[in-house]
Amino acid sequence: MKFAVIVFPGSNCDEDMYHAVSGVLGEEAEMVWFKEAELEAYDGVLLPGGFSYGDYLRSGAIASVSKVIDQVKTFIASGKPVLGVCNGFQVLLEMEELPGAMLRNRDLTFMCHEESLDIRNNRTMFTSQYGTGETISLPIAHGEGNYYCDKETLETLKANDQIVFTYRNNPNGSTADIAGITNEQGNVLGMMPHPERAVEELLGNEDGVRLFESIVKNWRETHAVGN
Amino acid sequence: MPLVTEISPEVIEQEQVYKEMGVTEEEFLHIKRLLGRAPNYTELGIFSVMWSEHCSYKHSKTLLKQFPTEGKHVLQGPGEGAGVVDIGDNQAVVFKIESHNHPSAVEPYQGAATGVGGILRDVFSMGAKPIAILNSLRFGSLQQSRVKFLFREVVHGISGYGNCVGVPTVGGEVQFDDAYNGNPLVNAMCVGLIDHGDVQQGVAKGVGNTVMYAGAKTGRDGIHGATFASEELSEDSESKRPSVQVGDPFMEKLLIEACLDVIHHDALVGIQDMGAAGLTSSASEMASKAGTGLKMNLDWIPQRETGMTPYEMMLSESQERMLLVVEKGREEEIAAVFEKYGLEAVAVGEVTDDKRFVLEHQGDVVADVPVDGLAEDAPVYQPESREPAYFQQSQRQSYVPEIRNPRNVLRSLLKQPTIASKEWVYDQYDSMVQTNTVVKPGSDAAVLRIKGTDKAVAMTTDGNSRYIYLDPETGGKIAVAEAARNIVVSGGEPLAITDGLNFGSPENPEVYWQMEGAVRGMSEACTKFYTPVISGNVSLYNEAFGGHAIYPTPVVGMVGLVRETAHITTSDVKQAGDLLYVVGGASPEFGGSELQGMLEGKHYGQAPELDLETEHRRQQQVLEAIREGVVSSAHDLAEGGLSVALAETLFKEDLGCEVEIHGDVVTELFAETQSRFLLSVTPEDAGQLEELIPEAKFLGKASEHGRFHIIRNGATVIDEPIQTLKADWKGAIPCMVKSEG
Amino acid sequence: MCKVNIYITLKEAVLDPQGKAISQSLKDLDYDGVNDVRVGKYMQVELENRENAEQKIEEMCRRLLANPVIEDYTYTIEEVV
Amino acid sequence: MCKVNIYITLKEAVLDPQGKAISQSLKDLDYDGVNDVRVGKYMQVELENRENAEQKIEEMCRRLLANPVIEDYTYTIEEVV
Ligand SMILES: Nc1ncnc2c1ncn2[C@@H]1O[C@H](COP(=O)(O)OP(=O)(O)O)[C@@H](O)[C@H]1O
Ligand SMILES: [Mg+2]
Repeated sequence: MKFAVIVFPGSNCDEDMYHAVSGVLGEEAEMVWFKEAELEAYDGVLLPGGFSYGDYLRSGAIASVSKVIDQVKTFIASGKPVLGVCNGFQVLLEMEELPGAMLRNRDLTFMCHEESLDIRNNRTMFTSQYGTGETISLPIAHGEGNYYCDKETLETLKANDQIVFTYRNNPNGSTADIAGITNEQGNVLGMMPHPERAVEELLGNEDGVRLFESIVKNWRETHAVGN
Repeated sequence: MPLVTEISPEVIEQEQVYKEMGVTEEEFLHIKRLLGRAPNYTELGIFSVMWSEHCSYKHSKTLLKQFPTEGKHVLQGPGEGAGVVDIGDNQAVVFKIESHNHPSAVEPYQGAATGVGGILRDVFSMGAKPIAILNSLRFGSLQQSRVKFLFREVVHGISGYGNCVGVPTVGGEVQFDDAYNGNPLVNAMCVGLIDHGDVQQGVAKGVGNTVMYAGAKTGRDGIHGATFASEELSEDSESKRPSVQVGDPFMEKLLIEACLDVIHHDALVGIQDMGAAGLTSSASEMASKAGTGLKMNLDWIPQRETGMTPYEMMLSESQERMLLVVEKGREEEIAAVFEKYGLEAVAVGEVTDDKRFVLEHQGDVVADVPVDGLAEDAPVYQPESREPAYFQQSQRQSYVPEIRNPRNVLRSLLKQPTIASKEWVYDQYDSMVQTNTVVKPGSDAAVLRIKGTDKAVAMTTDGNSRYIYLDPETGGKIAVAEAARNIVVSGGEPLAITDGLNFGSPENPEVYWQMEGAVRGMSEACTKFYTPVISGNVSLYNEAFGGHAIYPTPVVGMVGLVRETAHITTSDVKQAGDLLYVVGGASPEFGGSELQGMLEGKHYGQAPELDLETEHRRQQQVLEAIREGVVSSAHDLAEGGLSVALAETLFKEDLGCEVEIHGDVVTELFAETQSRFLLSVTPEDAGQLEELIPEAKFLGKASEHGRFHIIRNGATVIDEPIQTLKADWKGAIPCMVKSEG
Repeated sequence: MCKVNIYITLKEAVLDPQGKAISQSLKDLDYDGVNDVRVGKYMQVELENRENAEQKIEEMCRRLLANPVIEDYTYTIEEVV
Repeated sequence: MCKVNIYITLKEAVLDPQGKAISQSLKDLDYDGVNDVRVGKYMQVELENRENAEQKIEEMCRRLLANPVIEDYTYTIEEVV
């Protein structure tokens, strides 16, 4: 499977994302500078964490109108998987590919530590390798991860099973403890926790591995022809 | 509209305008001799910043010469942006510490943020990829609302800048003491990684080559910041407020990437960051190091504001700027590299052979001064030194506290902000980005693996200023020893240090005496541990209103090499049943201790003793035992003594302990005797540990039941749920920060 | 040339953590009688051209400057000569 | 009761990285003729009492709401009944 890691000015988890899918999982991956992106040839797009455009204005806002975005939209429309982590999630919200918006953390401070997450939906192409109701632990590192949506949107998210991860101990004030959601079609996942930081035993946490494995497995299954 | 009206050379001289710029009469005459005439306003400004303490080290140069700076691992010692130390496999670490005390006292968020930005540039301008940031902080009493504000904002500033640039902040220290009430200390350290062949130098070589300017535009930020950093804080600082700079971490992130890209371009000759004294110091130093001259046309400097004068441009401390020297005719290739990141790089001048620093502006030569006059001919002073009365007096006082209830004392100690958990601080730092952080903040040293190898590097900052105040020489030794201890317990072999010397006014003979002693002690320890000084920073005049000097505070930043990732060790006891050992005995040493501060509200008596021989032997034994795979956890004993260290190692897994002590309870539990370690091993490994470290004394074992239980002669001394102790320790700082008033 | 002042506020239904923190701090500083604090953004944009300024600014706000999920905006335009 | 609108802006000589990024982004979106963008804060404070409101607000701004080292502020007060 061939991943594109989109690099915006100010992205800073791009290399970590690349290292996770390429170095640890052994899949094909390329870092793609946002200006030079040609996404057609890729099987999956990863929007990494960081501070695109310094997080100025609102996190993810300026990136969401940058040059590569039309292509990302086309890619999403084609049904291929797109994962946005942290700033990547914020970009997807600002692009309106996912519903809702991010506010500053309840306590107004950046926070960086591990959080327990409940897997609320393991029937997605991103979570099939986890068990339903399983609790995992992933690092968070954000100052604006307080997910907000209005009541109707929340009802829709619930009705469509779009809520994929929730926090055990809500660290930032997110509506309904939400840590990650998909779009209605299920091919876009946005999440604040960092699975790419949890893929090696040496670093003390491997709970993120199965997320990437889920994406790859799903792709293999749908592309089994001709092998 | 220029903010400064240019004053003529005559008026400068007659009205002694130079004094306002911090230039003494004698220095002014010296400048006149060097130029063969009186300087104009711009030239005087240039001299004033280059000859400021911050750039010239005029009061500390002779002391710094005492530091051992050579060693077999050292690839680059002091003199460049940062020092470079070999770690094998053709790789090296690059590191340096820098202070931003005065700006942080005035505008804590931006002061701290730009401090981080500056130290990053020192490291990536060497060609190294920044892999970690550490911060060493000192604040006054957290009871004061101004101190709370400073503490909160400094931490926000570090987090705001560091997190955005994508370099993990992995460690540091925070201490609180009344001595810092009016004058906080904010020292930031950066560690970078580099291949040997990529090491850059800040040199303006090759007559005819082009000088290029890259990064942010120049504005009227921080004009006279470098001299500001070298003056005592006074009411007058208020009026200098606009001299605080605002950082742009987004720009810095792009600059890092562009610079790490451009160093591989063969048209690049030299590169240096614009730090304190901006264009002036970077340009003149690059020429001075290469033995050349340099000519710039200020009309070509990218400017953020209109109507800037040469004086303003040369003294501006706008952030996120770099100066490059590139082969003539290849400017466009270099500009293209920066262009990719949306940055501007423009030609602003050329390298000349006349050893002069010449500036043109709107068709006129506005400055023409000898390069060496700015750098090498800067004045050097041999300040007067005098032993303060408090020292002898202190030496004669002995202090042994009386304690009735060790349990209450332990609980109170754990709540002292200097001892309490710093989670409130480091939770705000992204400590994991770049995915190398194996040991995160909260243990002794931070440890980062080096991708593609089985090596890791350990890093720490330390410096207990109370000991240094009581006895600068011994305290100086202890600062280095403590840093080395923290590296060793993490599984690393100390390689080298960077030092941040924070003191009061060197013109006060008693302060200078403290500086001398501290440097002597540090040098001795560095020699003993084979940890040369490869870089550093001096911050003087740290005195608040009314001339109260801070405690003498040299901060030691140390980096060590962990040969194999399997050696990485943390301070947490891993499981119930593990056996606890202490290496080194306690003596009734309480001068400068946390306990003394808590009970007496001041520090007096003698600092703890330090025997370098014993220290070095124990460090080597502990490291050996760790490398043999015998040690499950290792922690050094520091503030609060054995009881605090023991409690700290049990919190992570919520374990209890069954420990028996012998001898005097207060000494055993709370003395701050040096060169001591707390180790835990599995029962199977106990025999081997005792063989490797015959001095290791069995204390007891970790237990399941979660009670912190200490007995002596069969009687309980402390028996407390670990949860209670942990709540005290964890809750103290958040509670103090939040409460207003 | 014209100067545009843009005021971006959080929608009423959206909780404002920063406003809440400030109003708490004001109480801690003994300012009573502070009922509510809301924090928004105030942008000053300088346009070269007065022509179509309304339409342009409206568009900029919708596309970039404000996020309609959580924010409202208003603006004023001053001609400068 | 009264409503206070507070406008906090960066002092003129102070760098505004945020404004710079926004104005660049607007250029990338083909809005030319945007000369400059400066970003400040817009606070809405509700006070119970109109009495001494100026003095109070002035003080709050100096002590907490604005950072006098790098920011300026202005405000307007509307009486509400
Ligand atoms: N300012 C800070 N920034 C990051 N980490 C910090 C800071 N202060 C303390 N820490 C972390 O907290 C832990 C304990 O600090 P400290 O008590 O100073 O350790 P030690 O006494 O071993 O030097 C260390 O891991 C340190 O890295
Ligand atoms: Mg330690």
